[in-house]
Amino acid sequence: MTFGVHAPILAIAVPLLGAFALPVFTKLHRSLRDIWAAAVGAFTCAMVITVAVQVFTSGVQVYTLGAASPTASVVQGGFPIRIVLAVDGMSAFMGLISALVGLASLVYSFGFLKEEQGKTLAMTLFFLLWAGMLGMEYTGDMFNFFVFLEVTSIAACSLVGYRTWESAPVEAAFKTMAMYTVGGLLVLLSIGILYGEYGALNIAYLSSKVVGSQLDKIALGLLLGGLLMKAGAVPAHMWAPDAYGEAPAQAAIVLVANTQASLYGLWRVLFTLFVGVLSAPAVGWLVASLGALTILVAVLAAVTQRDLGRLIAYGAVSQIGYMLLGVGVGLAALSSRQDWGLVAMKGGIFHMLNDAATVGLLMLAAGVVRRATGTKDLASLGGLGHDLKWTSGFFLLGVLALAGIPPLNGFASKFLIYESSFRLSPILAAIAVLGSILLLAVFARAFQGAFLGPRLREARPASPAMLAAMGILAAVILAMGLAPGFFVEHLVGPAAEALWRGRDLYLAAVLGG
Amino acid sequence: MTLWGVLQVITLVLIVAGAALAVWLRDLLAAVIALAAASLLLSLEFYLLQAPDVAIAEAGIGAALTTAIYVLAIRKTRRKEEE
Amino acid sequence: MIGELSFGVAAVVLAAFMGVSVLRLAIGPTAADRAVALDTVNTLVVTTMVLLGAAFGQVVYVDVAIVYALLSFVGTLYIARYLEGGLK
Amino acid sequence: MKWVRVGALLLVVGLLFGAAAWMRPFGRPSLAEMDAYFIQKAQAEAGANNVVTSVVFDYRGFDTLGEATVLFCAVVGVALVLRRVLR
Amino acid sequence: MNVLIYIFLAIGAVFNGLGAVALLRFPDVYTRIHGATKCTTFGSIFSILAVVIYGFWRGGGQGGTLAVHALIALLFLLLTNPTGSHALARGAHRGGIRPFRAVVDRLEEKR
Amino acid sequence: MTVVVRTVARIIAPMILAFGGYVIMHGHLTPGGGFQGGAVAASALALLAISFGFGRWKGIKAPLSFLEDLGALAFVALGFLGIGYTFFRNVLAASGGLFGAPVPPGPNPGLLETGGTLPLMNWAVGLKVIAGLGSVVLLLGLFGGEDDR
Amino acid sequence: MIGNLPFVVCMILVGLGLWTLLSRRNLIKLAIGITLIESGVNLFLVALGYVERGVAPIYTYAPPRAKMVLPTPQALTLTSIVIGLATTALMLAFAVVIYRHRGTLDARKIRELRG
Amino acid sequence: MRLFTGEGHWSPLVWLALAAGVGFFAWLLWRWGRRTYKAGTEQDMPFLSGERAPEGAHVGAPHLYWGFLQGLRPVLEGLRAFHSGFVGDYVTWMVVLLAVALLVVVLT
Amino acid sequence: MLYSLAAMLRAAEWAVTAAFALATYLVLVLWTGGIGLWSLSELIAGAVLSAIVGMVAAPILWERGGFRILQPHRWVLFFFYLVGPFFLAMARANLDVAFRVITGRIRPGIVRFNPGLKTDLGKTLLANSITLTPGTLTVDVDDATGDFYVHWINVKSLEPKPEEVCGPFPSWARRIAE
Repeated sequence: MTFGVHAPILAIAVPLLGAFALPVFTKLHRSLRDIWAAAVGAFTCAMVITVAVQVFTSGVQVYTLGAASPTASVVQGGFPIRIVLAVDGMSAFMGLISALVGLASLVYSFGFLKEEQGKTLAMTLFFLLWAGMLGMEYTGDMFNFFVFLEVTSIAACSLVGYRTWESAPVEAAFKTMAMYTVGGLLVLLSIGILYGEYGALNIAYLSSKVVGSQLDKIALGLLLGGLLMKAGAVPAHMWAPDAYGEAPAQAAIVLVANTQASLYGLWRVLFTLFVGVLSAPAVGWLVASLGALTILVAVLAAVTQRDLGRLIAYGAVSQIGYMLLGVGVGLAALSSRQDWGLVAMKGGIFHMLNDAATVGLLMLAAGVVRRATGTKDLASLGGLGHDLKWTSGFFLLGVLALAGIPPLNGFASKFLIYESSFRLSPILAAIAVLGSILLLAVFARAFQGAFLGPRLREARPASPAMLAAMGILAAVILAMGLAPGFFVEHLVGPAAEALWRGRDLYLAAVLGG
Repeated sequence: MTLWGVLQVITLVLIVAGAALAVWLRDLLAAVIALAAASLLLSLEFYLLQAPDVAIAEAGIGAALTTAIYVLAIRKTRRKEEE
Repeated sequence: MIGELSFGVAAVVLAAFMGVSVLRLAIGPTAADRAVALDTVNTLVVTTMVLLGAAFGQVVYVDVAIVYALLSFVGTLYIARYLEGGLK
Repeated sequence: MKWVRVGALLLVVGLLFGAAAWMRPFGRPSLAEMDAYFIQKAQAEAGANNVVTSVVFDYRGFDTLGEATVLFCAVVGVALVLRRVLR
Repeated sequence: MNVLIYIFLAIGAVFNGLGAVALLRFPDVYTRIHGATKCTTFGSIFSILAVVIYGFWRGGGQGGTLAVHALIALLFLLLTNPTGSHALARGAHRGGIRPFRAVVDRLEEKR
Repeated sequence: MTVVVRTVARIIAPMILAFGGYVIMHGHLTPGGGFQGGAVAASALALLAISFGFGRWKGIKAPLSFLEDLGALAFVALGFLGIGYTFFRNVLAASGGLFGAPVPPGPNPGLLETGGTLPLMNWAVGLKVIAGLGSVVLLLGLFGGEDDR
Repeated sequence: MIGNLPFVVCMILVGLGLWTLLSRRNLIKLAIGITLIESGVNLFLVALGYVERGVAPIYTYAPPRAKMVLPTPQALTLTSIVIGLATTALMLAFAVVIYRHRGTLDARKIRELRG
Repeated sequence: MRLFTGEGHWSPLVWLALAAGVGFFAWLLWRWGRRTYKAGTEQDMPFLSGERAPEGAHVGAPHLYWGFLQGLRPVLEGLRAFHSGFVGDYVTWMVVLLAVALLVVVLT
Repeated sequence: MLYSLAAMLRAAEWAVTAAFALATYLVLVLWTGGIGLWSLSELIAGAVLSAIVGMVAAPILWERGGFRILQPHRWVLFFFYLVGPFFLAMARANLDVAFRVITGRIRPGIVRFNPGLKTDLGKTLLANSITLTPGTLTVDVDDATGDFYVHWINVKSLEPKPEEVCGPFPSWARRIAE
């Protein structure tokens, strides 16, 4: 037994252990808590990277929980009975995104949160959320996916309600909770239907059994509804701006990553579980047109916002549209296996990483603004660039990257999406370009309003931990912007291939031949 | 229709009745009482479906603790639903 | 087995009485009436569970009835405690 | 707006009823190999008479860990939301 | 023995039914509590006693366990039922529900 | 509440706790287990809280949260116990050790000392659920000042 | 024998819960609606595993050579019940805090976040 | 460094070079400016109107794109109404999304 | 001295609570075989469990005068009371309710009387007996004075004696619990 074999489970179990032990350490001493949190975070990141390296070098990793050996995923007769963690390229990629965002959030929260009791609880919840996201991404079992979905839901909503001394965050938390719970229950209902039909819960096994009856289609529809809601697709996106805008900054970026984890679940359902039976063009068109709608509606709503947090939140929602658009185009092209379909999927998946980094950077900068001035109202902000030099630089970088200004990473992924969605339908591409332009306008306005102009008020400078967190994300953005080819080839490419063509490999790895 | 079937049908109908009451009643405390009744009968239904484990869980959580939490929340807020 | 059928019949009869109590739950003018109906349903459910445990010939099922007998009390107490809020 | 609600709800619930009708008949599930395996082997493998418990804690123990996590989350969340903040 | 079980079951069913009917027929909360508590408790005693007799009659570990567990359930019912009714009545009175056509209400006078 | 309720609560609380312990302890033999037993025992806490007033239980919040952490940690640690094979491996079952007695096949009256790690996990989860649900009820009851009219 | 009635009842419960969410305005009523959906889903899961004339999958004092109902849905339902309780507790805590701030539970008045 | 898109490829280095060229041009423009300019004097008065800006005046975010927003007013008003902040509406739209998804999936 | 007395008292409380819990547990696990009716592992487990329950529950469950219930003759009395007068009264109560359900003839009211009971246990016993027997329902018990407020379905006098309302129960309660 080598150590690396256990890496997938350690990546999930260690944050859980960290979360459970955190209050105990806090009771012992406060500094012990920070050391413990840092150690757990570093170890988790190391595990995630180990998993990714293993997956990208040697193929799908399977880990069977509770069996005599990790690879003994099936019993005599060729069916799995235990929970299986199955990590393919896409899962590993999503794990990397979660690790990146989680690391930034953890570093940021050291300097950001002030109140001690709340800080301990929020860090605990952060670790639970992180573990939940990694669990969603690594698991190969439908019900386990649901359980981790609920873990992330509850932890995320609690974090949204962090600032209980104001009424808006709690309100946002309640709304988000209602939506998440209903979505989760729809997912559970569909899992029940699938179980009733095939008597199994393992994704690979179900995928090999599913026949595409009306019942399966209803199950797929329920899954689509629940997961699209959790991902924040228009018209069920309304919880997202509320939650992103009102959550404390370090939690909001994890919420974005959580959204992407549900998107991952959607991809897994569409491309692995149901790929053999669904009529791919129709569902692809559905997803792509929802993506286009999301882009348009979210950007237009962002234009009218007067609150910096909500403005960025709408920007984040519109980015979800690009991902849906990219992968939807890929799905529509799946049955004919056109090359541009793969390109579109690469664009959509690359955009996930870009979005996590850029929106994360913007949200962290907005958190600095809020902490510095005590408000996020754009009408009363102005001239913060005099005091917050580094923050304005980071914000500008984020704006440019998000809007797709050429040398930065946003352009790379959006370019892939434009070109390939043009092949499917020029209207989709036009909407995507229009959304991008509007987004630049929106964020230019936000930047001008908040950071430029005469100094209106004194601002408290950001603490080093916060700057370090933003620095991490900015470095990633710059790296991806300057070397997109490298990232697309070594990270995004395998992930997209795993969805595009990797179902058979996945099934073979889990079901053993 | 065996005895078991009759029992099952009665229980299911009563569950639906309790749930509908929980939805329609304006007085929140009454709605919670109806919800507790529905949960109670749901537990009986689990029992009839030969799932005693689940029945115990539903009894402990649905009947006692959920009711307690709801009642506490109503106490901390207000009892009547606004028109 | 001798008694089992009779236990089943008794259980069905009790279930019908449950229906009567749920009627009171529906029409009860005040919340207190509904709470009384809930209490009655509780007792009836406990009895039904014990009877069904005998009817199914499954010993371990009676544990559920014990749990119910203990815990319905807690729910009733909470409701009773906060009935005092009155009829605003 | 009201008709949007009613229409969408009716559609969804109608399809759900369809699902209920298309399910395998109640009382005759597919007797999947997984459950047959549990019923036959759980007593020997997990050493417990109660197959449900052996499923909950042994075969699907990870789900239970997740469930415990959910409960922990909820308690921490309630503590977070209801904490007294002087500010 | 069979006959005894049948009789007990019948008595139990009759009194439980009486409780349910009393719940419907009586005019106010307190009288309903009267009917519901007394009759259902009494009926449950007989119903459960039937099971207890059946269990002991069947004998062995299985029957004995059945009987003893049923007895424990009965004991808990006896402990909790009147207390719950008392608490409900008290809550109802404090909540401002007057007894129906009461000739005297000392508790109201006390306040 | 009145003296009647308080006295009955006093009598019945140890019984509920003992019964909850029974449900947890026999989780691998009879219906029940960590969650169910934990919920039962937690409702004993809820019973005491409602009958004696919430204010009396203010001091118990911190120990409860500590207990919950402990239960969760124990559960994860039991998962890590099997990491020689895989996570969550039931290493104790049929090993002849503490809980490793062989189980007679088919229907049987049940032996307490079987089950491998199952009883231990039951206890860990039970502890966690008692503490967790108890503290949820206490937190909700104590929020915004205890209104014990 | 009774057809797919349990499944139909599950769907009725889900529909009732959704209807509550759509039409009611009280926050606690919304929580009740979610609890109802949860009950429906739990019932659905348990009903999936029932085998005609089966007994519970517990070997303690089980009748000899009886069919047993499927254990997996019951295990899933246990998980689901606890998740439901956690959700309910959290939602009610939010509702209580909202009432603290705004003095109302009417969802139509709690619309600080819009636009 | 190159990113292949299926149609062709592009390289961020080209864009970097372009940005450098533009920057150089901007620097040139800046160099052609007046040498005598000093901040904080009369010279930083706006060129077109020639009036001194009132103290603390700031063209804030709400003032930007006024005409654009005015032109799109009906659409934006509709969007604001769409996001009504009422939980029931949120769930309604989610159910609508679910219905659409179910229809699309079931009918094809 | 005083301290050790208090410590002994606490130890006794713990022991009694633990024994109570142990008794409950042992009844639940009857017929597991081995030693007497129980197996060794069950006995050990029950002992550990009841020790823990005693530790948790003892400090909050005891009040003054609680130790009276340890005297065995009270248990015998209680048993006789349960199967004798109590059961009879209960049967009569049910017939009474049946009569009233059918005829609908009621004359309700809430009356007050003072049975003169001191201990909590006695009050509880009496209150529950009253609730389960003919035409009466305890609505409230005044903690300070020991007054009982009883909802009487057929009020015979406005200021009744305890015996009028509930027959011989107060004396039984006094005998059992005081």
